[in-house]
Parts: sequence; structure tokens; C-alpha cells
Amino acid sequence: MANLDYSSPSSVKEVVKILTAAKGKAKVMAGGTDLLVQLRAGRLKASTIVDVKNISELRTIKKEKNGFTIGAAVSGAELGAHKAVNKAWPGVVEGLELIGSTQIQGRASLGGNLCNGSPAADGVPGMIAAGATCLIAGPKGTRTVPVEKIVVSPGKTSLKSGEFLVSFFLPNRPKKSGDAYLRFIPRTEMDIAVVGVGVSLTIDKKGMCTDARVSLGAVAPTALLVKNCANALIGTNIDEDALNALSEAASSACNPIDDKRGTIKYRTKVAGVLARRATVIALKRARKN
Amino acid sequence: MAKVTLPIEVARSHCHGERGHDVSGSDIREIVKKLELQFPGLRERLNQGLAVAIDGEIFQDWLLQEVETDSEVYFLPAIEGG
Amino acid sequence: MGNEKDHLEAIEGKEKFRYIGTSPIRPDGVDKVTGRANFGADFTANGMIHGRVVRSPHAHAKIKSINIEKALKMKGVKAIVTGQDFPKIDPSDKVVGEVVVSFYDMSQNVIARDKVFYDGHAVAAVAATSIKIAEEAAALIEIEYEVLPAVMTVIDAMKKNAPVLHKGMKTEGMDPVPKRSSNVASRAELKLGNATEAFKDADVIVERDYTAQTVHQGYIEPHACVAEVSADGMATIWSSSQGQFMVRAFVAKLCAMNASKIKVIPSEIGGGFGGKTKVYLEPLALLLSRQSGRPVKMVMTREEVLRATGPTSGGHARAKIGAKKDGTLVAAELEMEYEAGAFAGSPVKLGCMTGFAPYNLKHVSCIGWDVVVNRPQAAAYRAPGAPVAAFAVESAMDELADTLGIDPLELRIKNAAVEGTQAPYGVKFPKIGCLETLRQAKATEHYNMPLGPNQGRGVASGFWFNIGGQSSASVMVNPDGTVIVATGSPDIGGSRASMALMAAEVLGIDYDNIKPLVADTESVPFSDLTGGSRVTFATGKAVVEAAEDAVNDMKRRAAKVWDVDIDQVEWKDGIATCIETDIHKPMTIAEIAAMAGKTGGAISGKANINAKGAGAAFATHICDVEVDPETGYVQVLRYTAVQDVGTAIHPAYVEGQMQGGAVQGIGWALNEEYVYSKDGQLQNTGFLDYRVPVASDMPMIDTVIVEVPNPGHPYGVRGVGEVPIVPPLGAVANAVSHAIGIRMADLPMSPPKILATIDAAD
Amino acid sequence: MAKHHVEAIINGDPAEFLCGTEQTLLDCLRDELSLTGSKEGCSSGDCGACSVMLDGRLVCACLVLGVEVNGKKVETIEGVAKGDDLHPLQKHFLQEAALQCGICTPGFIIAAKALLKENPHPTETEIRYWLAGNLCRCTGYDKIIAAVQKAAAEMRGES
Repeated sequence: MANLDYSSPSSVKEVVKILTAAKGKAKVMAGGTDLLVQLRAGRLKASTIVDVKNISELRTIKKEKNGFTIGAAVSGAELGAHKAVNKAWPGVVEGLELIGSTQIQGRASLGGNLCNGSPAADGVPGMIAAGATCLIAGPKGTRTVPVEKIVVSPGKTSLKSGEFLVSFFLPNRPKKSGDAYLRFIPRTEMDIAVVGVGVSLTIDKKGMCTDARVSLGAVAPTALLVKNCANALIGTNIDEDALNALSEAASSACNPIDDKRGTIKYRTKVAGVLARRATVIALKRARKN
Repeated sequence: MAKVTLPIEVARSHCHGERGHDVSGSDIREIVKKLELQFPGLRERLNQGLAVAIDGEIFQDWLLQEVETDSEVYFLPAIEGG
Repeated sequence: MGNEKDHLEAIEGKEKFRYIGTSPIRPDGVDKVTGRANFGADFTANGMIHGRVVRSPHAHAKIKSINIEKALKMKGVKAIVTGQDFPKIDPSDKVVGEVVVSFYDMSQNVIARDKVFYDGHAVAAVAATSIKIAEEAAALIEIEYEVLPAVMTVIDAMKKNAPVLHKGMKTEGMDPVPKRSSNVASRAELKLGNATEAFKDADVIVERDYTAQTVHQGYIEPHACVAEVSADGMATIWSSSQGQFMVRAFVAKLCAMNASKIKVIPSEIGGGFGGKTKVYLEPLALLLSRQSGRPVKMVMTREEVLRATGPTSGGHARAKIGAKKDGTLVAAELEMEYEAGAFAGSPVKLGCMTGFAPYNLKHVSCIGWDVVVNRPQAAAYRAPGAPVAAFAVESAMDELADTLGIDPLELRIKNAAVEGTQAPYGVKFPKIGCLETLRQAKATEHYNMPLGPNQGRGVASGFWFNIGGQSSASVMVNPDGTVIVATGSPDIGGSRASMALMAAEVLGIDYDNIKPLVADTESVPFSDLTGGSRVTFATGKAVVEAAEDAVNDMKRRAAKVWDVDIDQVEWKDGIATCIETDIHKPMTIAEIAAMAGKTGGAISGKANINAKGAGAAFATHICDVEVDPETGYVQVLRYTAVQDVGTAIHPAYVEGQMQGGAVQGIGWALNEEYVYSKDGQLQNTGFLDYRVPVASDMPMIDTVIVEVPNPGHPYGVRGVGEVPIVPPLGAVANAVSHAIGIRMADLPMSPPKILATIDAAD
Repeated sequence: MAKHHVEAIINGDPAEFLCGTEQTLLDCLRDELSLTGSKEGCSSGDCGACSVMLDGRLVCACLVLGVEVNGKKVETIEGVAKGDDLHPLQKHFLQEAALQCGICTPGFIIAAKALLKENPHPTETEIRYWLAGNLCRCTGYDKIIAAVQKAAAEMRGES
């Protein structure tokens, strides 16, 4: 950590310039709640820290015609305070608001939570279920990528050298649809998810499920978008049988590890339990919309 | 005569397994001195982290505590605390 | 029934008190709520440099070589020490104080010599002009290890061909003493009557194996100190510990200095719970300072605290209890193996002594094995040794109650220890409040509340001896009649307030006119460390005697002034009055103090005592939980702690001790544990994964203070701080067992473990 | 690189200091400005002993770089009492015996103050969840919750 440099550019262009110049030795910092811990532990090999909190695009939430653009550096507390996003995507907000303590909430960002690359990131399954996409800026301009395509393995992203995450796009909530995020931790707070489940579903007037996306966190090297879970729901009235099929699909999609936070057996079983519970909540919300 | 009781492992290693001993003496030092005559090396062993209880009263450091003729004297592990 | 009478006595006694039993604001309070109080890491000295420790990444290894050349060459590096820089200490070098301390082991624990015994074991220390340089230099120290297989649990450590940590360790207390070296340091046995025979008379016998994990005290303040050795060899140490005299004695021994050359100044202490009754950094800082000629500050990181400082012993226990159909206990057995960590000295003996103490048993046998493993050396933690034993015994009592269909509190009341009961360690109890806590627990609204689905209620009792020991106090009367009370006992939980209250009671002056202070090692005579729940009892006793000494001095002065005999002078409410005649106007403490010059100089009182008469503490806890059968998550719904405290000097802080100890016990029962890799590297080195209870995990902790005065203390004080952590492990385990209908005998009861238990059952 | 020159408003007063990039706000407060009231219990954001307000938001000073606070407002425990006039939270922490060793107290008071600013009528549960990032090992939290409730009531003018 000798001679670590710091810069806080005010435009996306500048960030790209610095990142490109640093040839992968620069680290983007938003809330810093993961980055600084790694820095302290000497696990961070970087020549410069690029603080992106002074770029307005990364700090604002914008209502567009067909959805919301959310800056990558927006904190959990800021997103939680945004009424429209809360109303449209409560599951997404729930996820981000579960990250850490009140102190962490004032700092930790949606973009950091994703790009840190942890399989257990609470903010991610909700966004995958919501079908959110990422706007990536780089030397070759910008590109749009689905959230589930960003993290490729623990701690690794698909961002190329010189690229960074500018913002997320959340589509408008369709009629009769709802979402939810649930996670399991051993305590009531301050833990990393042992299992996390994000569910977003749409029903028709008769209450039949017409569309669904189910995402699991902390049960595989990266957060998963599980088609079989969706298939278990789509075309059903989300009755007991559908829910049983869903929770089996969730459990069998798991490919977890044994570690200090949970066992393979435990994660596999609880993934099924939470998938069912999250779906029930999402369904309640869908009926209200 | 005071009734002296020793820890099992001490009795084993120094007193042929005999835990109970009737000893006369006006204080612990005197009593230990008499036991030492009978069981050489016992005094040093008793000084290795053992407390003494005289009629229910525990003393972590002992030497001159008074002993009545009918006192019950127990040697037991010294007590540390958090 | 004596208990009602005792109560009346206690209450009558209370009415006689003017200050005792009130809860005024603690004297050090304002500094602590405004950020002004100085804790271990808050001190700085002129010219100060910073020390860092190089720690072993291996759980068990030979140190083949240490090369400090590169590090020494670094700009800003001022000193580097390794084990070779410390004096050699003879293996037989032990002292008897509160415990036997092996200075040989202590010295190796502070810094490794030829072998490292656990992940995080200190191997070298560097001092440099900045923390950053010290850290970089530490990384340049080259250490060559020969890695050895590690043993992490008592079960593995006791296997026949287990790797041996310490060559020459022969199990003490065996007959005959074995020839082979092993990891079993000692065997201790307690016996009353003949349990084996007595079990034959039992109608019902319950027997089961229990395991509890090693846990950390979890104080929020990491260890920290500053050491300065001047050119003439005089050393000053500022440090956060449970005993400035303990630090002086240990550092003197480990650094081969005499005590008069070491001054230890206690800082405020940010929690200890027993974990700060040892030295870790102080000897390293002292040698670094001697080598560099600069004051050296050392502060541990949280990771270092968890990897290298005192956890308390976990272990394995087998409890067996036999009873008649009517619930009368006839015989009991307890066999336990405790993890001592890397060096001998687990509190297993204390576990054997305390486990069955709440019960009246004629036939008991307790066997304890002290076992070394490749983990940090165990340190004391609230009632050392008692919680794990109580977990096994109280679970067995609960199982017995279920089997017999008797209310678990009734079963305990039927067999409760009372005055005259012989404890398993032989001693006959004097006046104790075991029965009273059980009766009051049974009478609580909590115990009689209905439960919902997936909910369970558990109760458990606990015992702790409490201890006396050496305490010193001096009471100095200022010229204006205000008073300074100096003791040598660090204030961890508000003891300054208790000291001031007891002095106020004796002197008859306002609490606010008394300033209690924790003095350094050169300003007050020797005192044992703060621990074992001894301060309010023993140091309090010293304060009372010192205050009485000062009162006598002032009566003497008044007698002089009035030219009467001293026994003509009466002291009440801070005023001296002449009994004989009313021609002499009564004199206030201020008036007497103002005349001190005329009557023979400054007024003071002192007392240096080895306090006897410590009164045993008993507690009974009630816990309600709800278990999520699909995830194994446990929510503590309600918790009540009932405890005999003798006399509550400062009731609010008494409650605080009961609540804090209970919550630590709940953490031990539910989520706290050390997670090691198979090679013995600690995996959870921070508060993120070493899961102490957070505010949202806990309900309010109800407290019921029972007061059966301790005849051994002028105000009836018993120790308060230790026993609250004894019952919770059993109380929570019994509650969870009832909630899921399966006996939980393995701690912590983390969600994966509970779910696995539930699944295995259906 | 050379150290950063940082200017900030700390407890209402202008302050400036030099710091390296890797120095956290907590390092700067304690080592550069001698404001040792904010404590370091973990340096990973898990214990809350270093809680401070940064531009009106509750943060852990150990998870903020010193250089980040340039031009910002920081409030620490040292700024809570006005002279010897204690804040209601400080008063009630003392009256309720809500501290034993006191190392976590500054963090709790800063965090609780932030809570009451946002929510003057917190329920027990709301207090417990808001303060979940502040560890206390001595008290079992009971008296801390009570102190916050009493302070809230006083600040609402109910006592």
C-alpha cells in the first residue's frame, strides 16, 4: 500500500482516462465500505483510488419514461428514501437496505455491492429478478449489460480494463406484478447473507402467473438467475404445488460451499424455504398493483 | 484435632491415597508442618496453587490462619476470576 | 424457612443506610459520555514511535530461522525484538497468587521461542516512526517454519497418537504418572461419598454428552499500551488492564527487572471480563522502548485480539444424575475435558467444583482433564470454568425433570443447597441464597406466562464462589473537608461509584464530596487485580476500613481540641459531637479538616487487607425462545435473571452486571464460536463473523435482585459480576430443546445445527 | 505521493490536516487532530465505536478516507455537549447507568442522536435496529435502550 494515490474526478470521461492510464492498478470507490476493509487488511493491490462520488450521474436517481436510472454510487439510505422506486421495486430496495448497519447504509452503494463481486451481495438478486441492466462506460464508449452478466466469479467482473459501472436501469413495474427479497442471517443484523432470494412475478386478472424471475444469492460462485424456478410458477396460480415445485427447483439450483457462514446442506434447504416465502410476499404485492 | 482433607490427586501422590488426616495445631502453618513430617514434600505440593478452606471460609493465600481443635480444613484448587 | 427472615434483615439494614442502595451518577461518567476519558489507545507520549507484532500464520510449527536484516535496514525502523531478546525462564518458575502462573509458559505465549503453538502466535515485534513503516518492516522479517500437524480439539488432542505440543508434558494427578508425553496437562478429581454405589438406589438416571465451544470475551477495546524506558533503566507503562500490579509483576518477571523500576499507570479499561488479566503487548513494548530509547505505543487490531488473546475454554462434558421417583437426587457424576489452548491451565478444576454446587448431594464424583490444543492460551472469562459445567448439569437437571414429570424449578427447589450443605469441593456453605433465587424465579410473572407454537421455556441455575484477596485503599481528607479515596483496583463496570458510596456511608458526608480514583503502582500499596467479582467486596471492605481509620483520626483531633477523652467523641453524619457535655460546639468534617495543621497535620486513613469472608453467589435464569422450524433461527423472546447479590450497593450497576453477563451467555449459547480451517487458521477474525449479540437480537433483560446479606462483609456485599454468565447456556439450551422437542447438547445452537437436528429427527 | 491537505468543518470549527490516502477519517481524527473520543474497536465497520456524522449522515469513521472529508462537515462526540451543558442523551446515559466500561458510549450517543433527529418517536424495535451497528459487550443493551427512550421523551418535551 506504499504511495497510494487518490483522485475524485467530476466526469465519467475523466474516470475512464484515469482507469485506462492506470492499466488495471486503479480501484473505483463509491461508498468504500468493502474497499476500505480490503485496503486495511492489505488485500488491496492498487496504485490509485478513484472516488466517483463527485460525479452527478453516479449520484442521482432519474425517473425516465420507461423506468428509473439509478446512479451506481447511490447509497442504500438514498435509494430507501426515494418514494417512487420504493413503490415500483420494493424488493430491490429491501435488498440494498439490508446491507450492513445504519452507518453502512449511509455509504454502501448499489454499484459497489455488485462490482465487489461477492456471491452473497444483498443488493444483487433483487436487481436480477427485476431485470435491471447496467450502463458501463469505457475507452470504447458505453454499453448496456444485464446485471447477471457483470460478476463472473467471486471478486471478478466482466468489466474490461478502463471500464466502470455508471448506472443501473430499472424498467417500469408492469401491471399486476410485484417483487420481494429475503435473506437468511444467523443474527437479526450485521451478517452476510447465508442465502438470499429475489423474486419478481406478474399475474393476469385470473391470478395466473404470466411472468417470473427468481434469483438466488450466496448459494453459488455468483448470484444465479434460475429459470426452473420461474418455470415452476409461470402458468400456475401459484398454488401449493407450484410453491413446492419452486422450492425444489431453488434447492436443486444451488451449488454452494461449506464455510464459516453455513453448510452446503443448510444453504440448499433454506434456499427452497426462502424462495417460497419471497414468492408469497411478491404475490401479495402483485395482487395489490 | 482438626479434620484435614486433601485433594484426591495430592493424597495419591504424597499420602498413599489417604485423603483425611486428623492433625492438631493452632494455625495452618503448624498443621502443614506436622503433615510434612509425616509426608515429606507435601508442603511444597500444597503451595502449588492450592487454597485452603477452614470451616467453610476460603483463603487463597494461607499461612497463619487460625484453626480450632474441631475445625474442618479442606485444601482445594485456588480460584481465579474473570 | 430462613429466607423470609434474611429478607427482613436485608431490608431493615437498607433502611439504616443513607447512601448505600442509591444509584447516583458515576464519578467518571461525564468523561465517558463526552469522549474525554482516556482508554488504552488514547495515550500519546512525546517522541513516541509505533510497534507492530509479526504473528505466525501456522497453528503448529518449528521456527527454523528468523532474519531481521532487511527490516532493520528500512528507514524509520528503530527496534526489532524476537524471543531471543527475552531472558530465559526456568520451567519450574511459578508463583502462587490468585492462580499458579507458569512464567515459562507466559513468556513463550508473549513471544514464541523455538516453536509456534497457534495461528497468530507472536514471533517478532518491530518499532518504527510510523505504523505504516512498522507494518512494512514487519512484512520484511523473514521467518522459516517447519510446519507440524495441528490438534484443534480436545477429542483429537487426547487420541493415542496425537501430535504432542509440549515434549515432556506428563499428565499430573495420574497414579502412576504416565511415562509418555501427551497433550493432557493434568487430571483433577473431586469426590463426596460414593457415587458409583449410590446410583444403585436411583429410580431414574439421566446421562448425556455435551460440548461447548471456545469463545472470546469480546471486549470492544483492543489491547493497547505505551511503554517508555528512560536512559537510567526506569520504565513507565500506560496500559489498559484489569490490574496495574498484575502488569508490573508479570513484566518484571518476563523482562528480568525489579518491580521498583517499573511504574504502571492504568488507563480506563474498555472491557475485560477476565481477558485483561494477562499481558501480551507490555513486555514487547518495553523491550522495544529499551532498544530504541523512545516511548513505544502498541495497539492490537481486532484480528489480533481474536487470533492471539485469551478465549475461554470450550470443551466436552459428560453429566450423569440419579434420582428417586419423588425427585430427590441420590448421586451425580461429571467428567469434563477442557481446551486449555496452547499452554496448560484451563479452568476445568473450577468447572468440577461449581457444576453441582447449587444442589444438596451426598454422593458426587467430578473428574476434569486439562488438555492443550493449537489455539491461543485460554484466559479467564466471567466465572472461569463454571458455564460449561453448568450447561451440562443444568441440561441434565432439565432432562431429569422432563423424565420425572416434575416442574424444573420444583426439582431444583427440592434439592437446593442451603446453609450447611456440603459443596462438591468439600466446603460446608455458610448463609447462601440459592433457595431464595429459585423461589423468586418461580414467583415471577414471566415463569407463569403461557407459550405459543414453536416456543419453549428453559430455566437453569448457576453458582460462583466469589473471592476476596488483597486490596488497599487510602482515604485522604482535604483541608476543605472533601475526601479522596484511592484504590488499586481498575474500574471496569462502575466500581468507583460503589467505593464512593461505601466511603460516604462511613464518613457520613455527601457522595459528591468524595472523589474515588484508581491509583498507579507507586501511589497505593499492592492490590490484586480486578476479577472474580472481588472489587466491590474486597476493595470495598478496604475502603470501609480506611474510612473508619480516617474517622478515628478525626475523632482524635476533635478530642484534642475539646481536651476530652476520644471515647467522649461521637461521629455521625460527618459531624463530631462531644457526648459528655454540650459546652463544645459539634465540629463538621470541614471544620476538623481546617484545623488539621493545629492538631497534628494532614488527616487520612488507610487499609491494606487480604479480604476474607467472600460470599457465594447463586443465580437462576428463565429464557423463552421461538424457533423457526424451517430455518433453525432462534429468537429470544423473553429473559429474566434472578440473583442473590447479598446487598446491592449501586442497584443500577448490579442490574447492569446481571444483564450484561446474561447476554454474553446467550451469545455463547446461540452463535459465538471460533471457526478454524483444517490446518488451524482462524477463519472468523472480526466481529462480522465472530457473532456477538447485537441490540436487535435481544429483548429487555428482566432482573430480580435477591438480597441475602453476606455475613462476611460489613454491608452484606456478595460479588455480582461473575455468576450472571453461568446459567444462560443451560437456560437457552433447555428453552430451545423444549421448543423443538429434541435435546440440544451441542453449543452453539446455530441455525444450521438446529435445522440438522430437526431434520435428523424426522 | 505527497500527503493530501484537507480542510473540513469539525464540530463547527474549521480544521485542517495532512493525511496519506490510506489514512481513514478515524486515523485523522485520533492521530492528526487528537480527537480521541471516537474509538477504534474493529476498523471494519462492524462495531460502531467510531460513529461520526459526515455532512449530516451517520457513518463509521473507519470506513471513510480522511481525504474524502475535504470541504465537508464532521461531527464527533467531542461536539455533542455544549461546554458543560450535556445533551439529553448524555444525561440519560448517565442516569440510566447505560455505560459500564464506556468504550462504546461515544459511538452509541452519536448514533442515537442521528436516530432521534430522523425519528423523534422511535419504538423499542426501531431503536434496537438502528443501533444494531453499535456493539456493547457490557450492558446487554437494556439500559442503553432505556436511556435513548428517556432522552427521546425529554427532547419531545414530555419530561
